[in-house]
Amino acid sequence: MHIAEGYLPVSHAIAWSVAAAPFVVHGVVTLSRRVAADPESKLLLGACGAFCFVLSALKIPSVTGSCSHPTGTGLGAVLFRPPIMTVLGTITLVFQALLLAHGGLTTLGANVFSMAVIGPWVGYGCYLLTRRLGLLPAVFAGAFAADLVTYCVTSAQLALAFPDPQGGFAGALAKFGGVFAVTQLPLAVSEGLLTVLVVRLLRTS
Amino acid sequence: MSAVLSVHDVAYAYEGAPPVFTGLSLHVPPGRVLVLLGPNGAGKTTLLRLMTGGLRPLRGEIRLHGKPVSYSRRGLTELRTHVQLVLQDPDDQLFAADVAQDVSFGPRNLGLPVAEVRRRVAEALAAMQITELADRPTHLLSFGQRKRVAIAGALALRPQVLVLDEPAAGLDPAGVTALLETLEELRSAGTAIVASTHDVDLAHRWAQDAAVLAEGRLHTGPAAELLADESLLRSARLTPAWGPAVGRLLRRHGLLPPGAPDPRTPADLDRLTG
Amino acid sequence: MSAVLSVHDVAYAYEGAPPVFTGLSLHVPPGRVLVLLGPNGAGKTTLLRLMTGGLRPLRGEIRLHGKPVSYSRRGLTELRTHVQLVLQDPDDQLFAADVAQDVSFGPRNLGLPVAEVRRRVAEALAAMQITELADRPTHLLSFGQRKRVAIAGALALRPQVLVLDEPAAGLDPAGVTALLETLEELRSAGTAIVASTHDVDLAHRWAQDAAVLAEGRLHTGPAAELLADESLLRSARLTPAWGPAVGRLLRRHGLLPPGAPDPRTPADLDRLTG
Amino acid sequence: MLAIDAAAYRSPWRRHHPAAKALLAGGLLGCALLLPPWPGAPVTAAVTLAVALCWARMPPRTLLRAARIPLGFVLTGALTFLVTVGPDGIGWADGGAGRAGEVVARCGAAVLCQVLFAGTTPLADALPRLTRLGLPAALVEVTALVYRLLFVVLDTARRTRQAQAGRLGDRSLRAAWRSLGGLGSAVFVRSFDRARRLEAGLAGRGYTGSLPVVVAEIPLRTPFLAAAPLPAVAAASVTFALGNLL
Repeated sequence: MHIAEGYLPVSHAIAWSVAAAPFVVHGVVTLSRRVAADPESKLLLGACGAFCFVLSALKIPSVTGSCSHPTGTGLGAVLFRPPIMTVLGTITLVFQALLLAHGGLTTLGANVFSMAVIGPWVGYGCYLLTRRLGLLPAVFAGAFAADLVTYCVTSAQLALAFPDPQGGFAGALAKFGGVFAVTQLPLAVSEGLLTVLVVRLLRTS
Repeated sequence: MSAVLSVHDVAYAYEGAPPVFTGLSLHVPPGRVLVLLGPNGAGKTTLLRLMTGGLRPLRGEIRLHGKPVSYSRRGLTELRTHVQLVLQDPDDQLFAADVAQDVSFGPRNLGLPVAEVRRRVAEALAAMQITELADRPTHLLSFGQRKRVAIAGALALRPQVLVLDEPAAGLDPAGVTALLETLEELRSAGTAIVASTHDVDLAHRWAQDAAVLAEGRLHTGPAAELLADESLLRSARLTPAWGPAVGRLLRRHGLLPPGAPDPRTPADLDRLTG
Repeated sequence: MSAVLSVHDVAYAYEGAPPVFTGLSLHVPPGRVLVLLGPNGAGKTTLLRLMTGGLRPLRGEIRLHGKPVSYSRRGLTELRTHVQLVLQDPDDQLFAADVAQDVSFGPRNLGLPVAEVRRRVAEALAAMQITELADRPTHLLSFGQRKRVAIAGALALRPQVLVLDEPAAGLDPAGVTALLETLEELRSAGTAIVASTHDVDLAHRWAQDAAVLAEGRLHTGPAAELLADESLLRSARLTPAWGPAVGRLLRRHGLLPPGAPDPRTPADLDRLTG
Repeated sequence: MLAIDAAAYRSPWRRHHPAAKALLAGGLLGCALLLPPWPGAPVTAAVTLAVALCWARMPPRTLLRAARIPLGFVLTGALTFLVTVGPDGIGWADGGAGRAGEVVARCGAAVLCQVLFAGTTPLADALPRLTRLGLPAALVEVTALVYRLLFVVLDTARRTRQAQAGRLGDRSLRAAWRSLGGLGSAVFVRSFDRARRLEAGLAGRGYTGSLPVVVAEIPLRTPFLAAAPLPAVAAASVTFALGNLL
């Protein structure tokens, strides 16, 4: 679920871009250093970005709504650490906006903040916290949390932009959270399960 | 001989593109090898996917045992338990961690009990002569082995028609010969085999029936006859095969009796002259 | 005739595996086509990668114009400006978004000025007869077009030796014929061509020189002679070619004069009998 | 493959500089976002649609289909404007339909501007030029690699999905899950295998760490650049004129 082009008022679009910018810059610096130290990693990162894009094009069985897809940010954060995942997530979002009209360019900052900044960091944090329960539970927790928190942040962004005339921010959060929960909650569970399936298959092979 | 699978006046076009073909018909009899020939881009793979339910014809119909295929979930399940497609690149078809698990994918999806799934897997691996690979991880196999695993995955559904897209691609001569021998056993046990290729020599050596896809039209007939027709092959941007050309030359000089079949391999020539 | 590139008593083994070969030698003369034949897994690709600096021999050496190749960055750059490898799958080599950008990589990476790079790109695209593809995106090209782009990317460095891994794989007969014609022009302009294949008919039709890799040993000689040696081919798990078998038969019956070359394609037979 | 991408390479605007197209579409996008939604949004949408169909000659189907994905999000989100959640519980919002209409209209216009730019500007032309905007080369090269590889990987995923369907991989929910797990891991493994193979392939072409390419020259100062701001100016003028009238 990405915020579509033109959905946010201009002031919000700018504010979220400013909020996301330091993370993206930090990520780009990390990525440039890593690539300079190890030129081969450039191709690996390219492949990982391609994987994230393709993953986001997969349809999840039984989850309704055309705007639901896995984000891959939890898995990516575990594999590459959150700063690199912020850059790859940003690249993925740009391609989704330009190749699929999914998400927008003025709303890129807001989408980057929820999916490529908060998602990877929270997912990675949950992975670390649950790591001692075993790899697969930790992977589930990381992917589930990354997906869920992305959806929560997006709902909050929308609620800030369009507070309820009576209930204000809280009322709007309840509304946005409510309508998107139908697709996003099952999706978060799905992405967690899918990531576990993928990691389990990878580990046995 | 009644067809197991048949294509009736089928038309197909990809979105936003001109039609691949506008009215093709083809009959697949049981227990024979039918080779589908044509240049790249002529629509061979499209036709194979139409025959196996992967694409739905825009017009015309696919019939299984004479009954039009329904594109409901149930109809497709029926078609796919009888007709299985093996892709050119085995890596597109292998997605489980080890060989046995991969081959079990189809039978498990059918909802068969575990014991029956195991039986099917063992049977399919035996048919492809790769029983010893059962617990090997797929990514450590050679290309030829992966190709066999991909075919075993299709056989585990016990199809009556096995459809192979470019089965010889990427195999070396010994690998091709071994694969043809294995497929010949399946054929003689009653499975119909449909294979696409652009190698006319291979088609002439292997197939009983041939279908040549040229400029959106399909020409069908006995392989020995069709593949000797050089003007047809030329119109399909294919090169003539050695066998018929040599046969023609030998017959003209009385070195081959008029009714004798064309040689299929260079080794046949040595046998011919002793 | 002195060799542009030569392999001297080279041994190679992948880590933790038995040696692929223990002492191979090979000479590549300018302006000729040398075909490297062998079954899958015999080490054809390994040898090609050794010749192009992608692998470093465990023993023995590769010589460029008689001088041993140094594996410093500078030495490798020198080798690669003279010897270019084209892989079997063009997707393993093409990385840029459009054709002209991709072909510009080699010369630009060498540090040539932009105007010279543009000249090289235009020249390479013209040599491969794909000038009109210059601004097309890589991902919307057909397999055959991508193959030509990959070769153009190699040609942009103006190599003296062009090394091709399975150049005919995945191409249809018309595509193979067109590619051979284009390569023939390069050869007659002086480029040495080395190509691996397991298609003996193709080798016999195309090459002046042949090298057969069998059981870790390399047999080299004129293609017409080497590829007529059926016991050698058998030991390399290859099938005999049609051309020599037909030639033998025709000579035995006096239909071909003793000194005349074997037919290369079925069309040669028709010409033979008028 | 991807309809917007394919349309961009066929676009008659292919020869125009990406910056000029960015100016044109960006100006219209600015109108969509900054002008009062009524009548600004419908006017901007109409102007953008006219530019896309008549001037840039985008296929109407591509335009329509591209708008479908964001529409799902926009309409679902707009539902929330119809109700209000406050201390007294849920109720119909006064003027909710109007607010929903404004957001949908603004979004619709903005999405059209986005598709106008994306559907006329091939990324092959735009990506390598990003270094001129001061973006680090490493980032631009990784982005270009993602662009190239995503089509290769997408193709793999598509074929694997077909193969799974052929072996009854979508017959039941259970089968669908088994398929998805296998697909995810197969695509993952093959993406990384691609990277490894491309690394070897590029090493043969002399890769030692950077991927410089020469980009085709496209002139920037052309009549097109001069005309690029006009649609936005037209949209703004008509909006103000109508605003004074209404």
